[in-house]
This record gives sequence, C-alpha cells and structure tokens, in this order.
Amino acid sequence: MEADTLTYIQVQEDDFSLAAEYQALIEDNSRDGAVVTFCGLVRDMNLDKSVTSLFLEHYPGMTEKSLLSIINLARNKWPLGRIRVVHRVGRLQVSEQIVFVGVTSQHRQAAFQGAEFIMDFLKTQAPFWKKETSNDGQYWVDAKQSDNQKAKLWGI
Amino acid sequence: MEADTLTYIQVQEDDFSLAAEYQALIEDNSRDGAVVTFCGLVRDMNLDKSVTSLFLEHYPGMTEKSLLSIINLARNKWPLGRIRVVHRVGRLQVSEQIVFVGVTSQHRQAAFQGAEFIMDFLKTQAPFWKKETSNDGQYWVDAKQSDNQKAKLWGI
Amino acid sequence: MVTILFFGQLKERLETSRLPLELVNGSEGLDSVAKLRDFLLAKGDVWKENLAYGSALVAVNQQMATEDTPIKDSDEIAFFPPVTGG
Amino acid sequence: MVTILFFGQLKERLETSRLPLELVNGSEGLDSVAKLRDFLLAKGDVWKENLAYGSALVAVNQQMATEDTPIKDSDEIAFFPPVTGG
Repeated sequence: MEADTLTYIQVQEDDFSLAAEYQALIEDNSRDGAVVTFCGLVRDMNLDKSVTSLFLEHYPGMTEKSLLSIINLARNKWPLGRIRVVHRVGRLQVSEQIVFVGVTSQHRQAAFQGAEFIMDFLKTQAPFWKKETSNDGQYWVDAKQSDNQKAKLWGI
Repeated sequence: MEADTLTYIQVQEDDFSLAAEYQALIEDNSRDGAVVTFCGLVRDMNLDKSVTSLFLEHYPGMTEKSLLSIINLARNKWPLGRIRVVHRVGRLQVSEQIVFVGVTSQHRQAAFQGAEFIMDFLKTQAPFWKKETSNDGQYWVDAKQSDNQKAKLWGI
Repeated sequence: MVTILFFGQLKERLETSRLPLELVNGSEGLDSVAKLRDFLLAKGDVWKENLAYGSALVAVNQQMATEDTPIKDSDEIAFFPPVTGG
Repeated sequence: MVTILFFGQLKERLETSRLPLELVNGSEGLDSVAKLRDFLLAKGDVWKENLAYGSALVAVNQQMATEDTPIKDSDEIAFFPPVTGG
C-alpha cells in the first residue's frame, strides 16, 4: 500500500529484509539524519509457556487503513520524513520477524518517538491477532493491559 | 572493544553494515523479541549551511570507555539484552553513516528507551567533535544546548 | 443487507466468520452498533458470552467504531477481540 | 610529570595537541583540575580565551572530571570543547 511517496505500508506472509527497508528509508534522502527502526520477533517464551510457533490472523482491508491512520497521527505530532511499516501474517516460527517499523527525521527525538508511538498504537489499534502454539497447546494471546496504558500515555 | 558478551563497542574509520549489526543482535537470541536501532547519517544541511562533508575527531582511549559507561548506565535503568554501538571517525561525505546504536530487550519500551538514552548521552558525554565543510568554509560544529537539556531529562 | 464479520477467538467460538443480515426494520431497527450488538447477544449463550460490550471491539466499514456509531444498509460490521499484533 | 591533551577547536586555537608538564611543586602545587586550569590560563590571552571554566571540559585519565578532581603524577589530563558526535 503506497499511501504517498513518504509512507509505505505492507501486510504480507513473506519475510522482510531490514537491510532493504533501511535502504528505502535513506536512499536519496540526505535531508534526514536520523533513522530509527523497530523489529519485533517471535520470542521463545510468553507468560512462562515455551512457544514453538504462532499464527497471525488479520482483518484484510482494515489492517492497512488502520496502520495508515496511526502513521498520520504520528505525522501530526512530529516532523517525520519517511515511514515504512511491514507486518507479517500467517504461520511464524520462533525467532522469525513479525513486524518492522522504520522512521526517518531531521531530528533524533522525533524519529525515536514517532517509531515508538506507531508501535504503541499498532499494538492496541491495528486488527491483528496472535494464536500461539506452545508446549501447552494452542491458545489465542490475550491483549495486555500494559499496552493499553502505554498507548494512553501519548494523550490521544 | 568486546566489553562483555552482551555489549559491543567499536570506533572505526570504516563504514558499518546495519544488516550485519542487526544479525549480531538477533543471532541465537530467541529470548529478546524487541530490537531498536538508531542510525545517524551526515545531513546535507546544518543551520542553513549546505554541508559537503565532515571530519570526526575523537579522543582515542577515552571514547570506548565513555561509551561503555553510558551503556552501563542504560543497563541499570532498563532490562536490556544485547547492545551494539559503532561510531565512525575521520572524513565522512553527505549521506554517509556516522553512528549505529542497536538494543535488544524482551520489552519494546525498554529497547526504545535504552537506545534513545544511549544516543542522548553519546551526544553530550562521548568525546567526539565534528568539523563541517560547507559552502561557507570549514568550521567546528557547536554543541547544542537542546542536547544537554534532553540528556538532563533522564534524571542522571 | 449488512455483512457481519468475526475474527480471532470470536470467530472460533461462534463458529462463524461471516453473517449476512437483513436489516428488516430498516433505519428504525438495527441502526446503531449498540442495537446490533443487543440483537446478536439475544441469539444464545455463546453469543452472550463472547460479544458483550467490553470484551469485543467493533469496526464499521473497517474503522474502529463505538456503540453510538450508526449502521446503514450495505455496511460491513466486524466484531473482534482486543488486538494482539506487533 | 603529567600529560595534558587538547582536542577539537581547542587543539587548533592553542596550536598544541600535547603538553608534558612537570608538577614542580608536587601535590601541594597543581594538585587539582582547578589549579591546573588556573596555571594554564596564566600562559597568555589565547589560553584565557579558550580554556576558561564553562567553555572547556576536562577529563582526567580518560574519565570526565570536575574542578575538584585531584591530579597526581603521571596522570593524563585532557581539555576539550563540548562534544558534538553522534
């Protein structure tokens, strides 16, 4: 989803490459001196359960719209340059990449805060659901109250 | 400088590879689900001057010690996993990479804040000095008051 | 006719991912999220246990909605658990 | 004997990067950063303009120091402008 020339949103089953995402953030972009990236990976433990894989379901159509609206909220708060968000869906094994958020800015603090804000809202607003497979069977992951509280701290 | 198995500090003239740094952060590390990276690049403009290149001087010996002590301050504040800091010195052209900070954690917020904290203290404590070459000649870059204020906000 | 979608745990527990529904009473009937939710809760225990306000979020036409959000013919309405991506 | 190092703009303005200095009076003489700074400031106008407290930071043995930091024989002391890396 090429929302505009500065924003790139992609929901896909395939893995992504941090190097390629970074290249797309900095190429022909000598204006922005700060680049912050976040990568989320499948952990081997969650709530004392030993996780072997997880399945990511999403709401096709709404997912991209929701990510775009989160990105636009971030742009209203900070002077951000390029923003790229890639979120995977489907079956993922331990240590596989789940999500990438990359933000450029002329200002270090804006890049850090923009990326953290996007992750906080993605965690509470974007329609993805995780089902984990562990030594204890399969179960849907419960939303964390701490994620809701963290998102509220941004005052939106 | 291999400070311990979780901390890597390197000051070098050569360029670095974000992909290689990221690989070193995540390899055999299925415990940490959050990876935040910061890359600083040479901007083409600074204070309305058109920059063509810069020279980075440092204080050999003290530089690595100073970075290690900043990293240890961060580890005392947040539960952080692996931390890698690479800072270049010498002559750098516009759009070249200057600095890399990468932090892993089990917790998204810790990874974000740890990386931002390290950059804030690197900017005010680590003995590096920039001399810019612009359309207006060569001049040493002045320290920014805003960087000092930002570092003070962490309350250390 | 509106289309109602269910995701995640909700879809499994209701054993339904998609429910087309005729808005029989037109705009004076199921014309808000609150009214549609009440209508669905009345379908049985499994619905009552899983669709209650507070445990299931709602989107109307792929945008997060509240209980007040109006519903009209041909809307796409989705119920789902709190999200857990990222 | 202590070694005094200068970096960045300071090095250029003082036209000196390294100054070995005999601590003639031993520990009762130049035994703190403050006293060493005063001694250097007295070397002339260019020193006074560039080494004053507040415009030049100090490190002793490669650690950030304050005016109170003691100085002893064989220490490495560095004066430099506020840092601008990153």
